[in-house]
Amino acid sequence: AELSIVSGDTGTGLQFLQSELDIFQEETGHVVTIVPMPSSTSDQFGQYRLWLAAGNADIDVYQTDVIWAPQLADQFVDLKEAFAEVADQHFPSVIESQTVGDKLVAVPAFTDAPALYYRKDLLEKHGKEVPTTWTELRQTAQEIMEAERAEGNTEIWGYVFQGNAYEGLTCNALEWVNSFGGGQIIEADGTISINNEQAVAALEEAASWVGTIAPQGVLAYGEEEARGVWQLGNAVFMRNWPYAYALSNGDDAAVKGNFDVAPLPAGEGEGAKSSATLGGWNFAVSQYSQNQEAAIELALFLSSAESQKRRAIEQANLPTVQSLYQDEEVLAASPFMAAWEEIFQNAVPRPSAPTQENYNEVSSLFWSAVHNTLSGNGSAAENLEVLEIDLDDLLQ
Amino acid sequence: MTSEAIGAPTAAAQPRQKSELMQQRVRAARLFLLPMMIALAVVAGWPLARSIYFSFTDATLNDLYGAEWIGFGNYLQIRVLESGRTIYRGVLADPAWWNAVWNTVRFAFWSVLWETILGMIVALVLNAEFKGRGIVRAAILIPWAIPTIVSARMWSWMLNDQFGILNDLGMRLGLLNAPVAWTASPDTAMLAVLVVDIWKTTPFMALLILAGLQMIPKDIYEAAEIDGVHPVKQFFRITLPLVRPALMVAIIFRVLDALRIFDLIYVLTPNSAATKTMSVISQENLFQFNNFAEGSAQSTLLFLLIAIFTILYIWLGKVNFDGGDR
Amino acid sequence: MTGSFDLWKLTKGVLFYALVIAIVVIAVFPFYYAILTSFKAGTDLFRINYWPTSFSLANYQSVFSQGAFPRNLLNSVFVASVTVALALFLAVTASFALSRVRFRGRGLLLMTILAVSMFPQIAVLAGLFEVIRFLGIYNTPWALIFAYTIFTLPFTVWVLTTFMRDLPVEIEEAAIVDGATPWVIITQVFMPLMWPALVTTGLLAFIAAWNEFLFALTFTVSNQTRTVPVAIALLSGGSQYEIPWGIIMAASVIVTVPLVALVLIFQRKIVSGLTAGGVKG
Amino acid sequence: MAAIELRNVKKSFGVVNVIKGVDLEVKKGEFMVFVGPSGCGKSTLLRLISGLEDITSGEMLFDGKVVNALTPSKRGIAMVFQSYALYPHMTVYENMAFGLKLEKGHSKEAIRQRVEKAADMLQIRQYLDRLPKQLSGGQRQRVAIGRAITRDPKVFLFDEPLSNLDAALRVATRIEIAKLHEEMNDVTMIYVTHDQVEAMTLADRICVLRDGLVEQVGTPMELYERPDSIFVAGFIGSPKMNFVAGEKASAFSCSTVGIRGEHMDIKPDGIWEGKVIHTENLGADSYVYLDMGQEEPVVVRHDGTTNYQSGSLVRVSPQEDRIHRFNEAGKPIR
Amino acid sequence: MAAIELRNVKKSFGVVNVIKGVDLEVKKGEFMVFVGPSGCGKSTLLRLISGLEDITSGEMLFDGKVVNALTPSKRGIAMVFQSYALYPHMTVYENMAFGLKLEKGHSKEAIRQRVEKAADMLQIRQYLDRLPKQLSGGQRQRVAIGRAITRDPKVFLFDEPLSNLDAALRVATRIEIAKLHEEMNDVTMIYVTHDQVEAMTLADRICVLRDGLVEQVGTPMELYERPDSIFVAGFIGSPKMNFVAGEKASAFSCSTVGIRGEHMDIKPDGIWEGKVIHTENLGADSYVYLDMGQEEPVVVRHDGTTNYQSGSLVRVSPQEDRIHRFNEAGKPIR
Ligand SMILES: Nc1ncnc2c1ncn2[C@@H]1O[C@H](COP(=O)(O)OP(=O)(O)OP(=O)(O)O)[C@@H](O)[C@H]1O
Ligand SMILES: Nc1ncnc2c1ncn2[C@@H]1O[C@H](COP(=O)(O)OP(=O)(O)OP(=O)(O)O)[C@@H](O)[C@H]1O
Ligand SMILES: [Mg+2]
Ligand SMILES: [Mg+2]
Repeated sequence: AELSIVSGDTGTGLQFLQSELDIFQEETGHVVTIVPMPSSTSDQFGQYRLWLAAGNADIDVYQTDVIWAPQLADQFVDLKEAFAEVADQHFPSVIESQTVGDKLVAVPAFTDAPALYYRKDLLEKHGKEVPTTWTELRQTAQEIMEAERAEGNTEIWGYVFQGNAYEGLTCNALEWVNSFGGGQIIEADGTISINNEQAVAALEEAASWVGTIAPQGVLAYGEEEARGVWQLGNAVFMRNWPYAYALSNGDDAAVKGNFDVAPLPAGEGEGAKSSATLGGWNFAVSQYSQNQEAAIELALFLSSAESQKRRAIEQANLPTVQSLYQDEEVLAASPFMAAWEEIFQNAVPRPSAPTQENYNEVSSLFWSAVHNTLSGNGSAAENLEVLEIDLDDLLQ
Repeated sequence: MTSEAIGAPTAAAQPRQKSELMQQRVRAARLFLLPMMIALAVVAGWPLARSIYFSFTDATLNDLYGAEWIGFGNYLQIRVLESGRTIYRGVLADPAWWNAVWNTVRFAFWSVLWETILGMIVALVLNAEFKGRGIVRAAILIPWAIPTIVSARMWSWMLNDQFGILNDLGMRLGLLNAPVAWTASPDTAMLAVLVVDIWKTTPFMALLILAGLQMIPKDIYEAAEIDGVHPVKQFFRITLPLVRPALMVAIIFRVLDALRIFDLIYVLTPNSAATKTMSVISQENLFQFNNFAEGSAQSTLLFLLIAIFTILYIWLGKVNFDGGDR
Repeated sequence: MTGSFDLWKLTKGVLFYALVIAIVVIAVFPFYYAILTSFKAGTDLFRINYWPTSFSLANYQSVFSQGAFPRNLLNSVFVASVTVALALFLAVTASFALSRVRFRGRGLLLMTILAVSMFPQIAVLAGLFEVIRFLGIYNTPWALIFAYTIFTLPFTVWVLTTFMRDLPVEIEEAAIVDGATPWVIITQVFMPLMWPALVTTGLLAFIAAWNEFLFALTFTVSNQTRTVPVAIALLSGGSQYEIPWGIIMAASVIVTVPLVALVLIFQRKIVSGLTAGGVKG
Repeated sequence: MAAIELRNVKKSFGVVNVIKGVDLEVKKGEFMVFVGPSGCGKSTLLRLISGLEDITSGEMLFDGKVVNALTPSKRGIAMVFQSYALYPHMTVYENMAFGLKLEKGHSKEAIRQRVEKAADMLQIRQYLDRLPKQLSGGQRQRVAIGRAITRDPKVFLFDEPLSNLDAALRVATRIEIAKLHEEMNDVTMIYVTHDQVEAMTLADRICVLRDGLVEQVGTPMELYERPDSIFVAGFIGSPKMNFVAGEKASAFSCSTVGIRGEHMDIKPDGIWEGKVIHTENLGADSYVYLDMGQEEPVVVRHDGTTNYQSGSLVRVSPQEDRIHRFNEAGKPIR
Repeated sequence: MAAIELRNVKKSFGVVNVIKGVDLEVKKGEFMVFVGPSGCGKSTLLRLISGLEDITSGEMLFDGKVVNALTPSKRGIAMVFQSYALYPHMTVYENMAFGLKLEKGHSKEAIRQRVEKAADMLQIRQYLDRLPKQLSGGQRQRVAIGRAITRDPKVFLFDEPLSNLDAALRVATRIEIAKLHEEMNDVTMIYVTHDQVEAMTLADRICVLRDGLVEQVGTPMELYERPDSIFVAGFIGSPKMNFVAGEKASAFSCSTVGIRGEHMDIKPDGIWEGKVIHTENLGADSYVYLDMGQEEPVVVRHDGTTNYQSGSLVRVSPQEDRIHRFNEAGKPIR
């Protein structure tokens, strides 16, 4: 059969996908064409919704972000049965994130979780340890920044993260709240938990960074802006996804060889722990596909352990198959992955499953509240109180 | 001036015997208008009708065809809770919507105002005789020729606080003490959007004004010179009144565009409440959130707002509809 | 002939040229900066320069090696040209009727046409999508050509109507006496006289069609049918979050240069009096 | 049989009646001139004949056939507009050939021959490749005439063709048109003008229009010498006929005496006295403007130059046999 | 002392010399008319005087003071343009008051009085509230003149003010201007025209320009009767002077004989013979065009009406005392 798969993946990612499809074609005889999409996830999401709403039969398989599955659940085929055999090879949290009610909406391709990037050289120079709590991070960052500035390195900042009002901020803030033991905004059972003391403390901590250890402009930063500052050697710490690892080791990067990664710091108080928002991409099969069987076959192929292994080796994407973290070939190709296994232990999903179709709006309300807090527009407590009411209205 | 605008009967007494010539012309007119009307009806009429229809239903993108009619619920709903409290729901009761309305109006006003002023200055410069006018004219048009999604990205790059050249320039020239995160800070986000939009569309305005300027007879300026009219006065008392018709048409198309501004803001400051306009908020509801019907209602309201503005403008501005027919 | 008089003239001249230079610099600088950026690579991108420091064509190579950029360019040229041709054709004939023939409800018609351009683009997206699938032109250039009439047509009709209104009645009557039908009048008499209007609106429509993104993204689903703005959005770096600034700038330069050339070629025609000599001036 | 016949032709624009019932016959090969004050409907009548405007009621016949509904091109007419109305983007040749090309059935060669013949007739052959804007006003007007000629029309319509030209050109082109009429003597020509001289020199017959109605039709000399009304008398001839009313007229037992400037002599024993307001010397002759207590100054034409002091008193006499007498209704007493 | 004096004034546009050294004196209160063929520099010279154009070299004096660098408004001039140049968006009143309002120091009441006085003078009082487009051509031109008058100028400049008007209006407005000159007799007026009649009737002195140089300056009658060159002779008077060269001229021992149409008589024993080309009857007099083997037809003016058959032969004689004789250089032999 002829299939088409839509993918917002990027340059080398597309090449890799093509090579996988070639293998698939060899094995099954199905011909698959790729429909590339812009890398902007919100552009992709809008398009997919429209296409699915109109029952577009031109696309068989969609590549979806973790948070989309529940929102588009109605229009995707249930993969539970087909996936049943291999389900327990994967991280349960990942499978859980793609399950709506009883339906497995998408099967994982790879996963993603952020880490704390730090400057080995600077920590050594100033005799500091890798911080394990946010308070430590703030103090260490502050001290090193001041010392460096005194030495004439005026451009340097302590910490950069993703502070712009967008999905990235939801990820960051979820990590702060969760690491302070403040829950997951909306719990799996649907209760709205965000308005609590721990969450307030977490946001207050974060707000204290802006303008001190982080530039004011961090409020407009996405992943790339943060990486830009970091890669020029102008930040001591950075929160970012694994993709930055290879780039920061590029030949023209000022930080090449001088950095390492660690789990994000933990908060303080009851239930404090390190936590990392779960990212990653999946494959889902359109309900309107005219070749559902073949399409399911394709989705399963792309999430299979073999495919994930090749992906891990060639693309340095984090597999969802647990056993691959011990695989020698994988570790040989991407040694840093070892570090991520620990990070995964603390992975926390965004509340897309309990909120279903409303996730995007929930996320938008959340990041707005957080952004307001960071930019000094209302206190954390006030903003979270209002947020609770808004969420309540939305989800009632 | 709008003597036979909207629907006024034209020639009261039609000639008793319509000649072949008149018949031929009317036939041709019908024939000529038909393809355009069909094209517009299909390409715009149906989608418009659908959008307006959806705004009165509970449609969601997951279930477009199962939409049910709910009347004005998306616009305004009055609900009395069990506790006896009355609450208002719907777009018209949504502060985010009113914020968007305010942003849109503010944006349209300032951008069109500055585009008009700057466009006028540029047009006056281009209207003067000087060496190299052709090249300058082409250079002026460059901002207008660059795709919006590209220029928006270009500017977001230039406005960046760390590697943006504008902050660097500002600091070098001593205009700024510290880099400003133009698109991030709610205080400057609107300013940033305005600057980019003005930069981009001033050439459009300048071009249309220039066309108007070229229609003004030169000898009037000589008469003014003999009357001893100061150049500044010449501009306000002569140029401006005479270029007005061209200006009015240019402004109307610009305002229509500005009120619908979407892509620039979507790329430059996608989620900033300080710049979220009606188009952006309705796009969000239509495609990002699960509020297709509400988004449709917002689009419809935007359409209404623009229509009201246009009618007011044409009425107050006495824009001439009438043709120079025979 | 006093000294101060000359000085005043000189100051005025200097100020004028200063203004011209300021305008040109402001208009061109971002484009210049884009060109500059397109020659940079790697971390260089994050460094601020005012003058070219490094010169690398790598970005341009990537533009042409990723996806099907040349094909997308061709698509854009095709879509924009056909859109403009179609819009001008429909608009010229329609504006003849609107500006030259007296009939009932003309003002209302003009208003209706204007109203079409009052609805936000995103709001018609869903309905338009239905129509396009119904017509069976989904994922073809015709889908875009069809969709683009929604914003090109009202504008061209309005502008051409205003221009055609100003053409001398006598010339039309002379043609009638010569036995010309309305079609002949439009094509052989009016069109040649309306070059400035046709070029101005044609350029505007061309650029609008060339730059359009949202419809192009929605109504095409393969590299073979997409246009350049979508292609630019599809350009990507090595990994998900990486924005390939250098490549985007290179692509933008590639996309903009034809337009600048087009403007340069046509700018002379944009403003001029072609009716000179026909009727008493 | 008349080439063109109008039977009670009326025309209104909306509620305004512009042509109020015109009966007129124009003979084949005749040169008919329409004159009348501004706004009286001259252009409208011409446009009705051309078919550019619809007749509201009445009948229009060409060679005995009703043409009310025929398009201009089918009536076999050609028209020369006041403002030239050349196609600015076409060369002179193309301008002249356009109508023929549209007519079908003419070979390229045939068209060329006809254009060149017309061009020779008007001496514009050397300009055939130029654009209108490269020509002077007079040349443009000749091209417009040439364009009309090439169509080989049965009826030639002119609407003030010379009024945009300067004095010298006007004279030259006027003579051109007169010659044309002589050469194309089976073509009916209708010519609208404001200018007395054109009307007098070109017309076979003049039709004086007033307020949408025909006031008088006749040869120039008939109108000049035997006007049917005070209106026609005042309208034909330049300078305008002088009208003297009141006591002075009673002496001639009528209510108004009309006498042309060239039929008055300044002589010491003149019967009327007037105060010189102003004198104009044109070289060949001169005009003396006199205040004789009438509404308007009385103009006396004088051969050669004169030099009357403004304010001085002179005496004049009308030539008795040249006097026109009008009754109170403005009709002539003969 | 001359009101305006030009001393070796030159003007070039780029490399083109348009005014090639003009010396001219215009006396206070004089009415000076510039005539000359199209493109000879009449308008340019007027614009130099107005200050709208800069002088390339030479000196311009107003009342003895050099004004080379003065702006137009400071020279105390007013100008009436060929194209009216009214402000289309202002009413007649505003058009006329505009210059005064800007001058400061005039009260509203004073302005109103001056405008109304000028409006009365030109009989446009009832149009003061109209816009220019609601006026006919003649009325517009009178508004343009009125606007100039209200400025109370020392020097009045006119550039072909009547050339856009129709014949009747041209006559009426011409007389208006003549009266104006009489009323405002200390105001210097300079007037550019193509039209012989205007030049002859209005001018105190005429300045004939040719190709950027002054050909002759003098009163109309001087130029009419004693032209300094064949160029001036041909240029002044309407219809144009007839020139007869060759054998016929040798009989008068000169290379060209110039004789005006009004100075020739058709008589059986005329010394010259010619073939009638065309006759024009104007009522008061008529013109007979004769082919006498010269480059251009010879025009004979005849009182009253005539009726010579085209193609017939007639004999004419010039009036001996009215003959102008020119040598080969085009200079008169007296
Ligand atoms: N299209 C029209 N609509 C209404 N009224 C018109 C129209 N055309 C002409 N008229 C009126 O008809 C009358 C006669 O106009 P017409 O142009 O025939 O006059 P005319 O004798 O040619 O005058 P002129 O000598 O000034 O050219 C005028 O009062 C004019 O206002
Ligand atoms: N701004 C200018 N630049 C270049 N040449 C000019 C300019 N203005 C006038 N000329 C030239 O100067 C010459 C004289 O022009 P001017 O207008 O004074 O003639 P004119 O005597 O008024 O003619 P007309 O009777 O046709 O109005 C013409 O050959 C004209 O082409
Ligand atoms: Mg007329
Ligand atoms: Mg001139």
